[in-house]
Amino acid sequence: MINPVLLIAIPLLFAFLSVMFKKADKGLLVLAVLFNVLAAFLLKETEVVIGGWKPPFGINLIADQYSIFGLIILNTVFALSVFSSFSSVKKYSTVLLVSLAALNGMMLTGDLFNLFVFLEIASISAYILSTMTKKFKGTFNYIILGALGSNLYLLGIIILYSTVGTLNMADMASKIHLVNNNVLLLALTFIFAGFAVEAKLMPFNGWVKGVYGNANDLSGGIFASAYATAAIMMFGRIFTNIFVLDGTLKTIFLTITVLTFILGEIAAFSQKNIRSTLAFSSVGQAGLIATLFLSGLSGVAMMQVANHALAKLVMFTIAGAMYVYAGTDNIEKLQGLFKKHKLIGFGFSVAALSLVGLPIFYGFYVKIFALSNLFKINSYWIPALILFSSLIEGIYYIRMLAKLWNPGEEGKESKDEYTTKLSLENTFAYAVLAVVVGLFILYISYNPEFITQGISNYLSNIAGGM
Amino acid sequence: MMKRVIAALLILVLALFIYGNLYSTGEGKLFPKFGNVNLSERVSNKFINKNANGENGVVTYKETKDAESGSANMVTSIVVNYRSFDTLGEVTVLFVSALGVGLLLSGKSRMKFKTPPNFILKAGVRIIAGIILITGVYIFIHGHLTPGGGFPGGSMIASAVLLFYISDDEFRTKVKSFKFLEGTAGSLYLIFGLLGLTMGGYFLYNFLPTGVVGELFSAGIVPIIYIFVGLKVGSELSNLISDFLSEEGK
Amino acid sequence: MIQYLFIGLILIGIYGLLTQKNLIKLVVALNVLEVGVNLFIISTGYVKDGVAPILFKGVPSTNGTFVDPLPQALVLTAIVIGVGVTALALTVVRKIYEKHGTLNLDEMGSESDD
Amino acid sequence: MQIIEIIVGIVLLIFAFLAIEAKKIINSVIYLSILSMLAVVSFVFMKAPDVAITEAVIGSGLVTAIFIFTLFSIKKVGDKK
Repeated sequence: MINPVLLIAIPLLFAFLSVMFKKADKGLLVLAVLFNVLAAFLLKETEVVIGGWKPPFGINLIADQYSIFGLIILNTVFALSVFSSFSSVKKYSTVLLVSLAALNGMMLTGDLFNLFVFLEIASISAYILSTMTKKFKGTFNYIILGALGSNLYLLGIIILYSTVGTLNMADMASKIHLVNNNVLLLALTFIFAGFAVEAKLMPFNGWVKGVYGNANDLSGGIFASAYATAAIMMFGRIFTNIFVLDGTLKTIFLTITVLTFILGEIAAFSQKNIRSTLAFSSVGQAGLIATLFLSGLSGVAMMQVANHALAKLVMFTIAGAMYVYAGTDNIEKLQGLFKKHKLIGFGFSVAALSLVGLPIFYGFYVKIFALSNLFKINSYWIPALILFSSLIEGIYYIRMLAKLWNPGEEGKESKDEYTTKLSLENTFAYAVLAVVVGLFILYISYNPEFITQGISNYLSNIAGGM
Repeated sequence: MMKRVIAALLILVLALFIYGNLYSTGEGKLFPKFGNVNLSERVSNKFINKNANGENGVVTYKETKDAESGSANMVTSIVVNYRSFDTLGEVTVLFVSALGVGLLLSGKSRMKFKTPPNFILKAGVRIIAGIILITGVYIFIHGHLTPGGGFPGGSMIASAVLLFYISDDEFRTKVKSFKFLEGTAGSLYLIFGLLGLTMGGYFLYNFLPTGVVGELFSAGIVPIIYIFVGLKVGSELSNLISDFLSEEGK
Repeated sequence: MIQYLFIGLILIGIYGLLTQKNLIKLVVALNVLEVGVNLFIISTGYVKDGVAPILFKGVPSTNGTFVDPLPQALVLTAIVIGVGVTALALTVVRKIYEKHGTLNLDEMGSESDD
Repeated sequence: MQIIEIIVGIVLLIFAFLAIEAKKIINSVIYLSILSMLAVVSFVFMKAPDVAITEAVIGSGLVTAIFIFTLFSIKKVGDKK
């Protein structure tokens, strides 16, 4: 029996210890990451309180199917990212430990203000991690928007606190129907705006290109998989379990998320660099997952979270490695790169095709499931728009893969003289990552129950079932 | 100029949106008017009466014994007892931002000011800094009785260090020892939390007797935790200042 | 009435974030916003004729005597978090100045590699 | 008492506006420091001594110091915009 608080306390303790014992910091990082992966898999459904104070008064940690699912993905992708890009860790091991603790805390906490605190720790560590590639302008943008977002979130929860007098999530959920509609509208708008920054939703995602588009192999993997998972899962928790939206507010928020999806994919279509394409694709995917959550399809959204986290982990790590070792991530300059590194190319291609949702891949299964359920509960607008954006997504990913495998002009036979002179170093770790995750995605494509068995309760709510 | 007008219009819309909705009247629970707060509907009602886990009547200063949270300062009892987990996170925020500043500004030499400090400044600082240091320590030791606590106390220590930096061009704290103090205080906070987990079954459980409300040795682990917080905040902010005053080597 | 003014402070902060071009001014605007949020939070806990939430001799702990202590605890956390963010932001400003030689957002070139 | 609180609030707003619209950066920082000090007064009016002490030490002390040190380090003190 593992107490979920250890998932937060152990990385944090190791972070403090790593300041004292500078020489052992990487060892402590490895230990904490391994411990967290193990603990996440062993975690049972439970609820613990901190300090012995009963929930509405003290802070509680909730480990239900939802958060355990998120924790397993989060800790696994974090570990894979750290191990495959271990040469980029350098001085940042303490920051990584703190961010691991904070992401776990975000997933587990059952208190709205405690969520704010963990959100701040996670985003401050993210600011520091984003300085790894010395692109400070992007970092500054991120700091300003992130601080604005967290202040708005704080304002929102304070309005709710002074109206109903509680900060606990479960207690808030039971009292939220008492609140006056106008006050609720205001508070939820602030909370949504605050979360939109971290979850990369529409008006507040100006930082994404500067940070994701300039990431290296380590920070890219961690931002696009671990941070994205934690942020979108918390978005889902807040807007499906605690505040159930309906009426105009739901329409407005759904419009924002669907627009995020479409505009993200259109922006990704026009990018020339792999990392900025992936950055806008992340924005689009965040919009898609948020749309699924807001439509009440939590189960499908969680499946897409898993698909997105695994796919983006591989793609961003490899794209970051291209930047670090080849010096560029321009698609034109890197044509034919995967001919030199076939295993890496295999993982990257599987990940991309699964994200797009090509038949025979896991993503296809998720998208069909999502669309059929959306048709059942919604008008035809949202599914149609999702199909349209998926088409755009498919076009640019396949175009990118074609260039990377097949040098030369599109549709022509490949010519070796176009093949890039650049190549990657340190390929062993990346190849292992790519093959492992690629094979795993192929495995779950044929055994989708592997992912869904843990969240069967969430899925049973959906019409049609599995 | 155009941009300013648009921004001003946007702010105006936002202002109307906030004022219109926040102070609206109608069905359901409304946002309370300034001063007209009904505490009995809020969770803090139980924090005031110290009966979150049961009834124990009215709490009186220097009389009530073994209350569930024995601190006379209610803010302190919330910060380091009822919501101690938030404080742990807060300490971590400072920790990680000081760390980030250190990673980015790791210059070797110290920034020099244009005018060298004169004798009066040097002598004055020596007297005042001592007083500030003692006040800071007093504030975080008495955090559970009087206003103040680990955060202001720790920052007072840091401001004494800041005064030394201003008054002496050559002054540079022994960064290593501060780093060590920072790590130790943070680890001890967590170890106390884990001790609570093993002794009481809850992380950050207050496992010491809480004593009589209002006495110096009361409130269980609250003063101890606040001392750790004070030391940690003090050393972190001192590190921060020292990093801000460093320059790329010459 | 006084709460209106604190919300005004928040709005001025947001206005600053929208209009300013200078990096340090942006950080200043962020701080104005934070001060406004903190004041607003404290104001939601104020009880008319209440006393500070500290037990002293002769003050019985009954409802209506004290102001709400919880917002004060939250603001303590928020202030410290604000310092952390400000320090980090200013460090990044310094790094940007070292790299680009200007503090004005418009005068900086783009950062992409190509 | 009420009137004093409101006057302090209005002065707060004025200094916030000055801090954002000041021509010189150093003035902007000084106005921010004054704003912080006035916020301390407001905190005391609203019976929050703990917050007032913390804001006095951190908000108007240390934050101002790190702003000034940043200005020193980029050697732009007094320069126009």
